[in-house]
Amino acid sequence: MFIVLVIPVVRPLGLPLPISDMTRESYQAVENVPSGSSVMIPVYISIGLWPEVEPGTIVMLKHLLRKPVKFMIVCWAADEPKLMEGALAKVADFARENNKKYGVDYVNLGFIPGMETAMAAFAKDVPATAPADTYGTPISQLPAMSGIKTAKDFALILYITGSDVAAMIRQYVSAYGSKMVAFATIGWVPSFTPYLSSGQLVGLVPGVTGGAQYELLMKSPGAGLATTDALSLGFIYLVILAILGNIMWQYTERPSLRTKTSKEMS
Amino acid sequence: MIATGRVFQLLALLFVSGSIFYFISRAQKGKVPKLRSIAGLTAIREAVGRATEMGGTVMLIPGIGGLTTVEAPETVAGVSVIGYVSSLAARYGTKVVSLIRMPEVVPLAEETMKAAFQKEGKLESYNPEMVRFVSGDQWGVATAAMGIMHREKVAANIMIGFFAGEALALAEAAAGVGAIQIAGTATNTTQLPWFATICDYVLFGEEVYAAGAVLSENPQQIGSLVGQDPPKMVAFGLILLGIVLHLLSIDWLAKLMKW
Amino acid sequence: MITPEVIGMYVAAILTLMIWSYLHKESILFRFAEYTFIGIASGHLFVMTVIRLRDSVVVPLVSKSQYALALPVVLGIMLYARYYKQTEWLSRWPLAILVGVGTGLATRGMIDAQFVAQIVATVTPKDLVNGTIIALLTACSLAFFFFTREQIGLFGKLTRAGRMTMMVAMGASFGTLATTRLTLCVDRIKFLVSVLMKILGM
Amino acid sequence: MSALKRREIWITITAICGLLVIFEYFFAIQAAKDLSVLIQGWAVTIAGFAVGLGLVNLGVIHIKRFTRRDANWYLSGWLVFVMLLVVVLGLTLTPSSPTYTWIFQNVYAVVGPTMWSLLGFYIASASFRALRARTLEAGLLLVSAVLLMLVQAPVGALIPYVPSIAYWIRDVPNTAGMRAIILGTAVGAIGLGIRTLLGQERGYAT
Repeated sequence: MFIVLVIPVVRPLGLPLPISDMTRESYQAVENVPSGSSVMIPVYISIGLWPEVEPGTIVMLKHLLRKPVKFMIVCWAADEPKLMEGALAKVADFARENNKKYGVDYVNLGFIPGMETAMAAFAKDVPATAPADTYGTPISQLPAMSGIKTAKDFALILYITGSDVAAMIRQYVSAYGSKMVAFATIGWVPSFTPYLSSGQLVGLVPGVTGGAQYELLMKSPGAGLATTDALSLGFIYLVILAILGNIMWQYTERPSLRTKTSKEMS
Repeated sequence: MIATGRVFQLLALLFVSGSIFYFISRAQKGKVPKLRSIAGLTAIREAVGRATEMGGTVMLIPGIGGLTTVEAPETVAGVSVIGYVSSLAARYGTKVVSLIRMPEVVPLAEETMKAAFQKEGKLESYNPEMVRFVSGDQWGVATAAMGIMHREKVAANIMIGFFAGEALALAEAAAGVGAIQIAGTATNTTQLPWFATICDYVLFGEEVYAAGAVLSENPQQIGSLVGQDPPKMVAFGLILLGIVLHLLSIDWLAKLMKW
Repeated sequence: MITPEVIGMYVAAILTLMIWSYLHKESILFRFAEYTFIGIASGHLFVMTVIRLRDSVVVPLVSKSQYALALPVVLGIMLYARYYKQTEWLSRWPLAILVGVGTGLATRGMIDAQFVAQIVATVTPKDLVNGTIIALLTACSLAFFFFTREQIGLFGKLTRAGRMTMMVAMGASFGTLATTRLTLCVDRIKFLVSVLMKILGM
Repeated sequence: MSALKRREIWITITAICGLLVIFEYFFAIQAAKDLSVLIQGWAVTIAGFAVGLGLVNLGVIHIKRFTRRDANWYLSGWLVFVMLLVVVLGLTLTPSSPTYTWIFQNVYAVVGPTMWSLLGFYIASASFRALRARTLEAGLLLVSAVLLMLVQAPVGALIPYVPSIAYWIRDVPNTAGMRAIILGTAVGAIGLGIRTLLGQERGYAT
């Protein structure tokens, strides 16, 4: 497994990655955010899963920095403020090129404890729930926050998550009719398609693949594309293993399993 | 006065909670309808039997959840399974060991196991070492479990409760020592694929609660489970009726639900 | 040149290898990394929480004289009464507020987001063919979770179709979760390769 | 005084808070909304204080193990040391200081993902040993797993028909299966919620 993954890291295959409709629609949802409006970026992801979404997060931040919109980051767990601080540092040059300044055009509001309770309280009254950003600056001194009172003041929510979206849908989409795009680790994507087809999500960026496709849409190839490239060989290896496993089982183990196992009873 | 667009939601909420309360109160009066058979329970008996024949240990993990969050019912179901398996183990003299991650679950698991041994008249075989608290994070459980699987010849691994990322590691490790496995989890659906492929039997989502309720013989749990059926049946009916009406381009039902 | 970045790079590489040693055998190397992780995680959570409470509660309370904020602070401190038998009951009150609000919020949202809205979406598809398939398969899968009906006869066939549908869904999750986990492997390998290249001066 | 200790009191507090939040959602009454904002604000502050409880619990467990010289006592001591170090550094230097960031980036943000990456290796063994078409159901699982894996990387996305079949699986049968699970879980969770609010839930109300 290890060797199969090392080879493409050292020597990329360079295969082109087609862009899926899911990513394209999400990109369009961000593209359609009206000028002058604000985007909320809630983040909730275990630090262990962060490498999967980091490339996509960076390219999405670039997308927002390129547009005449403001955005504010808010975190539902304690690790995310520093992770997002790191991501913002990586797009600092890009922000400067686009004349975007921290505090004026974007803010990192930091961690608010309480999970679903925090989500609901923030939606209801932003200034009371987050009276200061993650560095302790009161929001009265942050122009980006002026005019933001409730969830209704955000034109779009871009939820970066490695966990269930249900709580955010309950507290924002059901309660305020917010438009939400989820950028989730890809393992969660099959669990979220019911929300996408119901329109509760207006977009769903599927993890590392979606991040890489987003890089293509932004014409800014980065770490995400390099990773999906390296995954190709890994998948071929897994598929071969699965096929081999089935063949070997057919010829060797099968007769002994003919006796009823609990699995066959089902 | 009712907020626009939320009338039907309110009615649905009242219906769901009404149904659950009605059946809980019926169950408390002793009127319990027959529940469908749950194949996972048969599999548990079989697994304990196998472990006994092989002289191996049965490992029980009631998930990594606690008792104060949404994971609580799964944990309670897992503990009910511990009670059931402990009875079987006490009867046949099988070795059992249970691994617990959250401190608050320890007393509940100990009590349950002890009561099971007492009920079988084998209290002298009960040993406090059978319930082991593995403090720390999810990986702590995985590492502790792996050590025990090798050292104590685990022949059956029963994991019913709330699981997260460590589920795959646990299931693979147990498969590695050739243990027969029964696993189930409800709220975190992303862990079910591992159980469905690696384990010999899987309890899907709500089946976990059903298994727990049946084994606990607690009227409240059984009543609640029974009370959840009418709302699901209504949802079933609404979906079938709704799609037929939609195909006929009749939209009053959809409008009603958005009322 | 020994800079904090270089030391950091080596520390990170060594930690990565220590954890991967687990694949060979569970040992002290892995446990050391694991305990370090738990220590930092809980310390970091504490730091971030203290800072948040300072900026959003204590500062407004003291400097802006928003005395109404004193009440939740007292309630918060009451949580710690649980460590003494005589005062344990005091901690139940703030916990009651926390559980009450949390449960209420989840319950009220669930009826729309995960029940009514899902039914509405199922019966109003844009694509008629696939929409009808989704509706039928959803109904079959839902039937699998009826616990008061034995799965026999025609009903048993429905629930079997439901179980198969859910197996397909589990397969989809298997495939995508494999991607998530492999991505993390690739990320670590990328890092180790970059360290190796630096050491070799490439 | 003893009346205040009764179980009924805090069960009532739970019920009032929960039902207020539910009531305010369904009924357009301003007074209820204002009260709900206030109480939700309190809950967020209390949740912040609750974080400390976890730290105290963990600290107590490991200090005990250290002083009792239990198995791995030195690791418990190390854990407590690291925890205190992070707390002291974070509160004196602030979390955005270079020292704190160094620990965060080179230790914390390395160990977390590496732990999860171990699972990548398990997936290989699971694919070989467990992903088998034993029954029709297992076969369906196998096909859907392989297709959805392939489509995530260029190699599979370039094979003809693979993307369209894989996306159909994800969007149609998968959506149906997941939706049924969501519906079932919602009913169960509402049941749990109502039982909790009325003090009938075993886990909470004992």
